[in-house]
Amino acid sequence: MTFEWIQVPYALATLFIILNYGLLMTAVVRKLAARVGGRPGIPVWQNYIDLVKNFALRSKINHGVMYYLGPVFRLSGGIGLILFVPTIYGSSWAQNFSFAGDLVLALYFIFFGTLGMALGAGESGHPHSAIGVSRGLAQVTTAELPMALAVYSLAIQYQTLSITEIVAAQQGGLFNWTLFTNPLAVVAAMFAFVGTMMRSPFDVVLAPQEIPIGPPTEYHSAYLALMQTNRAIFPIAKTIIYMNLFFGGAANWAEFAIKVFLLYMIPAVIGVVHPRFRVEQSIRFFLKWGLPVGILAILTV
Amino acid sequence: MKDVDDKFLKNLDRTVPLREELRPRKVTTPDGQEIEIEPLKDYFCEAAPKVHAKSYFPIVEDFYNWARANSLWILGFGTGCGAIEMRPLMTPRFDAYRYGIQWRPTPRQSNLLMISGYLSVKTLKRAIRAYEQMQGPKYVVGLGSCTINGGMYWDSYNTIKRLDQYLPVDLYIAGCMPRPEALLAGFMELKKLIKAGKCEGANKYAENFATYKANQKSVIKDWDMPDYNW
Amino acid sequence: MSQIALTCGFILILAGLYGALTNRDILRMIVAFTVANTGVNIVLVAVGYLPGRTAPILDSAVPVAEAAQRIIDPVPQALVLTAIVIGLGITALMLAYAYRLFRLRHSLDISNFTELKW
Amino acid sequence: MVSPVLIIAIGLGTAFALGLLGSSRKTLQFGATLTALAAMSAISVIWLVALVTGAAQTAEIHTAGAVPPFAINLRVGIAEAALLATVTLTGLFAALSLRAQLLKLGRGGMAVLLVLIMAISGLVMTRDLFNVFVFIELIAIATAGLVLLSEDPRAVCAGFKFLVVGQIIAILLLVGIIFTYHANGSLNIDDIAATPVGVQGAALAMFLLLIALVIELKTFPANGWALDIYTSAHPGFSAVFSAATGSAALFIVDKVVAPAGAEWLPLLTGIGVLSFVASNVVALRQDNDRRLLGYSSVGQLGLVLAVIGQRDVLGEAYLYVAGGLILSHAVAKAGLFWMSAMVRGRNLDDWAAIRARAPMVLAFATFIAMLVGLPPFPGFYAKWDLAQALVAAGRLPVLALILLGVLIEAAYLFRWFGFAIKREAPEKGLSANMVDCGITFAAVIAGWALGWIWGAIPGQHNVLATLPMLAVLAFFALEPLPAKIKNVAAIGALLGWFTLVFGDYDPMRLIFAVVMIPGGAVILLASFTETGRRIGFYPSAMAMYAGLALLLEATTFFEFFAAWEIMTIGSYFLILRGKMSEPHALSYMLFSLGGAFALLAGFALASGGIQPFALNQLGTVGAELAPWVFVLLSIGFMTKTAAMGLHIWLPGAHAEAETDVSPMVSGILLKAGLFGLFLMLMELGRQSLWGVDLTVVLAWIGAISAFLGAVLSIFQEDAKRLLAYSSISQMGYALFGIALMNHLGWLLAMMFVINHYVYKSMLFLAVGGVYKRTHTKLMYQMGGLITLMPFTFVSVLVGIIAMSGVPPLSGFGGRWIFYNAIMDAGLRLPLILIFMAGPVGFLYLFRLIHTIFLGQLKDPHRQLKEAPVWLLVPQMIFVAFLIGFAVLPGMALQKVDGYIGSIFGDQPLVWSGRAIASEFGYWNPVAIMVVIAVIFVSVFLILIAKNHDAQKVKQFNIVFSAERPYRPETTHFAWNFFAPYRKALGFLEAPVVTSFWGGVTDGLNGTAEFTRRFYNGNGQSYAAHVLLFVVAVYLIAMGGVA
Amino acid sequence: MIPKVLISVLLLLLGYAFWTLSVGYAPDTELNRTAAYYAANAESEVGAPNIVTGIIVTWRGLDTLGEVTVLFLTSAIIALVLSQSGGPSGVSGADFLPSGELLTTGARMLVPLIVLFGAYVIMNGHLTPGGGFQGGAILASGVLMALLAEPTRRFGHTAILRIESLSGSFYVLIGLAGMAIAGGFLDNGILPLGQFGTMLSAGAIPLISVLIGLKVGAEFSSILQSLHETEDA
Repeated sequence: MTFEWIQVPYALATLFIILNYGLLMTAVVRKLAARVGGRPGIPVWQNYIDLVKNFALRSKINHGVMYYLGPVFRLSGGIGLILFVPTIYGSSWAQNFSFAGDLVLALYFIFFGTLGMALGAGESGHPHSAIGVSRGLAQVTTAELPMALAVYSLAIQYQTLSITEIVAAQQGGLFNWTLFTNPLAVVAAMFAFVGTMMRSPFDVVLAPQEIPIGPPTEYHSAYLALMQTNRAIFPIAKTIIYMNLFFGGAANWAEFAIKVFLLYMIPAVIGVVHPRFRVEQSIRFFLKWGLPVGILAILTV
Repeated sequence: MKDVDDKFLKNLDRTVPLREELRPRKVTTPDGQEIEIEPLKDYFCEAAPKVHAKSYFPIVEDFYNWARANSLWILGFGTGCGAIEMRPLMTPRFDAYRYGIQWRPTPRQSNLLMISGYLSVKTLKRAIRAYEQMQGPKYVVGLGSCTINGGMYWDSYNTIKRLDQYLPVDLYIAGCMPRPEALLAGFMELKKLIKAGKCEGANKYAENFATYKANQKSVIKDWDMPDYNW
Repeated sequence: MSQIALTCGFILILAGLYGALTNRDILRMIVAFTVANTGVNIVLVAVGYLPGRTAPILDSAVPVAEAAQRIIDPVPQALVLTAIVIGLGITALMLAYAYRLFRLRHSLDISNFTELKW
Repeated sequence: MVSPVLIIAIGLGTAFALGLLGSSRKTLQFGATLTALAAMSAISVIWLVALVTGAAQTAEIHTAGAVPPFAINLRVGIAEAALLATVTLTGLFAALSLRAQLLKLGRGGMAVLLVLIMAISGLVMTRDLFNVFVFIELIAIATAGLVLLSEDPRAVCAGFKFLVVGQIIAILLLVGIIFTYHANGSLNIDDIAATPVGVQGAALAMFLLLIALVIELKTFPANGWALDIYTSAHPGFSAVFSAATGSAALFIVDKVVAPAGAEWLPLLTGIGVLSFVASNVVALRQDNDRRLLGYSSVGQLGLVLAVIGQRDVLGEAYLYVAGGLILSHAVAKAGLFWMSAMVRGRNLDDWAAIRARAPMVLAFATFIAMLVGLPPFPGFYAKWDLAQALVAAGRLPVLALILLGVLIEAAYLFRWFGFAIKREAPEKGLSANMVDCGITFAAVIAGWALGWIWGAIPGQHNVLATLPMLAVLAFFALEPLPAKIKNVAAIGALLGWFTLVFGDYDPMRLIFAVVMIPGGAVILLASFTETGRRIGFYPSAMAMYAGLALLLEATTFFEFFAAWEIMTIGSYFLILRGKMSEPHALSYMLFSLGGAFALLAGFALASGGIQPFALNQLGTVGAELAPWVFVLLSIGFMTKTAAMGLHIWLPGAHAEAETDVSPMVSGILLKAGLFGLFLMLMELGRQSLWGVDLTVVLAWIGAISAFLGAVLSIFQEDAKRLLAYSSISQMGYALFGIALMNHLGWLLAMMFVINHYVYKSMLFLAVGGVYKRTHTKLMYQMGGLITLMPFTFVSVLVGIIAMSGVPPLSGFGGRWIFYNAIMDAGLRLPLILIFMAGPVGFLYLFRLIHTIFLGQLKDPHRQLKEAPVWLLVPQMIFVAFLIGFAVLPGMALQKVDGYIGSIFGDQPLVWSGRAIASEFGYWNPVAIMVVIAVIFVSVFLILIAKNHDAQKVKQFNIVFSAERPYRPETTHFAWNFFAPYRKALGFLEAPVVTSFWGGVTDGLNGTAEFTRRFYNGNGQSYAAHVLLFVVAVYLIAMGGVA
Repeated sequence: MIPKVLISVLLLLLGYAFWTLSVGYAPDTELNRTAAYYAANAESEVGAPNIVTGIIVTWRGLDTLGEVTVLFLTSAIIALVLSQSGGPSGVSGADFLPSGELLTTGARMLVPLIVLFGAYVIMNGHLTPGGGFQGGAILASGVLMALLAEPTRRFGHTAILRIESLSGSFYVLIGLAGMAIAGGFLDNGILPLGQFGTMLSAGAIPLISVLIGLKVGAEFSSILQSLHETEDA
């Protein structure tokens, strides 16, 4: 695959769809959670309003260069992740810029935003930001481990690192999905998925009651708006990766919407019914439960 | 009219010395030089608040105001007993979320400061700081009679009586305490005001900064912070 | 004959060594070493002895032609002379040291001179 | 040519004639003494030169006009001449060293010295057993006399103990001689050797004779008396006692072994090795300098005794090996004793007095290097040949013990050197004067000259004669110049060398060469910050670079090993320059030497004694040996790359080094280990031992290093230590890559070679710049420096992005290759650790940048300036390179890829345009860079559009629960940054390895402490020890020999 | 006492070694090749009927030179040891007890005789048992007697020193002369061997004997004197 200019509008279109889908879907999920609790919940367009409101703030402060750049890193990370991963299998225009790199690129690019965010939060000078970063990073080391193993298992299984090819290999029926061909890897990966979606029981990073509210404590206005945007698209991007790797990918936008939504619901459901882990508890949890599954996954491929 | 008891004021006539950590001091640099540190100047931004103009296009401003009105982020700062009346707003019975109202843990991301009840002098200081650290446009709602006229604390020696002398209040919700329903009604009122473009408390505060500051300092004797807390 | 001399010499050596190693008095040690030296000298001479022969001096009694059959081995004799002299020198030196040590500490007990150790 | 017997005649005649000069004309007497000694030296040197150049043949001198065995005869061959020269020159210098005492005492003292030198010379030359006895007694008596020259009253006690033991030796010797005579009918050594023995008891006689001579060597444990002499005698005399007497005594043993026969050799070996190891162990606990030198002397003599025990396998090399060791020992020990004469205090740390004097430090370093047997000194060549011969003969235990002994010796010698360089110098601790300095430097020059000579002997690669080493020598000469000029010269030298050699290298060597040579030059740019003369820096640095340069040039085992050692020495001195680096430099040295010895053993095993053995013949090693060679070489190389278990030297050494040294030792030096591993695996390939694939073991070690290094790194509070542990982790990755034994694994390792050099050098320089300004390395004491040191921040930022492997910088390339590499490797389990090490690495990197540059600025740092510009220049070069390399990895990797392909015979990567594709995936660095840049800029523009008017606030303008922060110190969250991680995984931090090595050293020290109690100071006990030794050896030997 | 027991055990083991030596010892039945050579060539090579002297002075002359040197060293060192020892120096003759008429007179009578005997032993060293060492020792015993008899008497240090130095130096010179004009260092052939068995025969042996005698005598005297001077009253 090589670059052609037509890919730019295609990519922007994909981005646009995913952004809106993300904004709406996260609101819907929140609404669902509220309904479970018997509340009416937020309007589904609440995310848009919040976004506009934050862009519309009149006064802003600036803690320094990295503080300023932090949200830029964050959102670039999210957008980049979307654009480096093919969204719809078989679609000529939703392949984005996946010619630039394979699965490895996607896996490592996840850290781009994290790093920038952590730096920005660090420069705000707020101790809670630093504590949040410390917790987040500490947790992610073990949370990502089962995922890495699952990916490796998968790559061995399919003998490729290209996401498109992995999806291609899963076509032709439900039982061709990795979910069924390599269930251990999927289980392992789901540990990581739940662990990195910033939901209970793994949301000690933000811990609003304790270190309000972790890394973004000092962020507001357009900074926050960028981060909110990212908050809408980044989980989707991540879910897309999981979907592509383990659940047969999506051949059209409808399949995409359903699969992403269902996947997204997993951590949401778990989050609603679980209290929060402390960092060391979640580290132990992943080592005790996620890691063995991951090891089995790479040994049994 | 004085907000605070005369006897209390008399006792506070003496100037309160600056806290140790804020006093200018000499520090030795790693190279062995002595440098002067003036914490209040060096650690804090001294700029005064600015009046921010509305958007150039009224229609845009109206759109913004609509968004602001439908995305009220409350700083969860429980100053008095009114705080207890806020909690039911999150429950299925009242559920303020459906109106786009949320609670945020940090002043930076909030636009609505709820003064939920009486303010002692000590708490006032914190309330001012929290208010100033919010980003405009920002709104203040006084909850209950204590914020209006001191309420049952009208003759207390160290609670303030009228909130709007110290902060630009956009809306008072009367009652002692007002019930959650009253709160919801108040929010609806506030929304209307915002949509109407009448909630320019932040600009008002900036314009009358000197007055507000003088009022604040007249009761808060140990004003150990910069004039405006960014 | 040689065996007796040898054994005698060895016993003297051992006795001397025993004395030197068990007496803490420096002078006694020196004396003991002299005994041991004497033992060594006896051993030296004994080794050079050939039964039934005479001293290695060529005179009318031992003509040059018969010398090889008549005399005992002269080499140990020469060696023992050197050994004696050297032993004597060392003994003298040890005595001088003993004197010096005595002046140093007013003691001749060797166990008093142990500051240098480890 | 004058007859060598004149040496005896002149010595004796002058001694006798001194009395004629009258007792009051002491200066005249002293002059006569010096003249006599000079004449004796001249004769020996003339003979030595004549014999070496072939102008003369070995001289047989008959006395009394009769032929041996009937009259005493003397012999002067090369060995004798060399020893004579050593002895007489030592005597001459000793006279100078002792001049004050000699002049005070007058004739007697001078005569005794003359006789001593004469007697030692006689001992060297004589071929007659009884004559040996006479000379030994003369030496004993003269020694007893010269001991008294000391001002130390304890010397008298020592002298007496010496005499007591001397008596026992004399008794044994005489009994032995006479029975040997009886058995052989001759006293002539050659005659005895030539005539077979048939008489019963001859063995026992020979035993007594030998054991007496061996005790003369002061072998452990029968040597308390000798140590007391070393401790208390005048150092000028101790020099003779150690250098001349000791060497001569060894030579006598050597002479007598010939007639005694080869069956005695194992015994001598045993005694020698025991003596060598045990003395060195005991010396570990010694704090008196002269006694320490005494133990060392005993050890060295033991070593040579052990070598004598190997004469049957050494063959022609025997003289070369034994001579190298003896001469090294003699010159170094004499030099050290002479130095000790100038140092006032007797404690080891009193030697700090020499610190301020560069030439003295050079002398000290020279002597220690000679003793330990480092290049370019003769001991090094000797050690090499010895190892070859021992391995060829299958005497591995002997080699192991000898190397252990050398290691222990290095431990206390380099510890001592550390004291001298790092401890507080005592007031007026030095009483230097022209004469003492002069003779010390004569020894230094002799040492270097010997180094040259030993190298120049045909068949050897002369380490000193290589261009890089000559450059190092030139830098000694440049020392008086200002540092900046020297720096220019150093950079010029490196670049010049590179232009000379780079054309000949294959792509892989070229990469290493670029990293090591021009890479070193870039780091040297940072050295422009230093002012003054910076004495000692450039020779050390250039020695390190010379070692690296030669390493790349090496074609044979020997060249490789020599280069390796030179590199180690240079870097040791560099590391030692750091403020608090004394213990760390020591542990660096010890681990490096230990590793080097593993290499030595490995090379020897591989070559089987054949020399020269080319590096590329390594693959021809037999199948049953190859795994062992593999193990030994890997241990050696992994010591350098600080693989987990052998890593404990690294954090301290890298962290405490100077600002511009840390990047050199971390960014460059570690690559030497990788280079070695590459070479080894290229030739040896996969090996298995007991059914275990050794490359799998390597991979595991690499993975464990990568993981634990990273985990340990996140718990560090010291920025440089953090980086140091990170190096362990990074080298673990590289090791893992190499051990994968596939194309991409190697490419991965090459990528790490480049990347690690760049970002680690950059980070060390950045942190060094911060340290220069803040004077602390503790990160929690910093904070908020981003505005004050923006450039440094940028380089750290780029560094950590690159290092953590986040796209788009070059670290990602490494990760991409890594994933492709593991795809076709059979290894899965170690990957778990590697996978986890990645995010953990992210942790410490964030901590590094956060706690230093972000957060709260501290009061004392409010007015800090940006780091010095010369520290920034290389950093900016690195930043530019990292970005360039990220976009165009092909510029460095494509060639290497091709080269590695030629090794493995495959070509998994396809380089099409700017994109790279493998069997499994693809990677387009340019596209990645462009996409990310476009997104980033767009988002940034949006933000600017909205927030361009943001109010710039200051550090305390943060929301703080409606309070205000108290002080920056209490607001900066930095100390124990990853506390939750410590709670969860802190057990990984348990210092298991450190405890292990601590246990080893404690055990050794405990043994030393226990063993040295043996020397209770009582002369009778010492005599009893001698007897005990004799009896013990008798029981052992008679079991074996007779 | 344990050390004594230990040492006894050690010595017993050493004794065992010696015992092995002595048990295995069988005296030669005829001279070994070295001794045989000496016996055969004593006349032709050194010209000394006393083979032992021949060996000492010529064939093993280097040993003898060393031996002389040992004494020289000893005396020099003893002088050094004692000069540094901080004991009483100088003469404190008044404190000595008088040695008594008998001893004084006897000494006066005997000393010349002893010296004469010493000279005889030295001169006849190559012919009869005796030689430089023995004679020198006898000479020194004369000195000892004189010292005992007259404790306050001091010999001229300088004189002894001169004798010591001159005799030693000459000895070395003769040795060198042997190298220059005869077969090697210390060859006695620098002088004609003369008539076998007469006083002036055996080449330089008598001369060397004299020098050795003088040297040994002087050394012993010097040692004795040094020791003597340390004597406390």
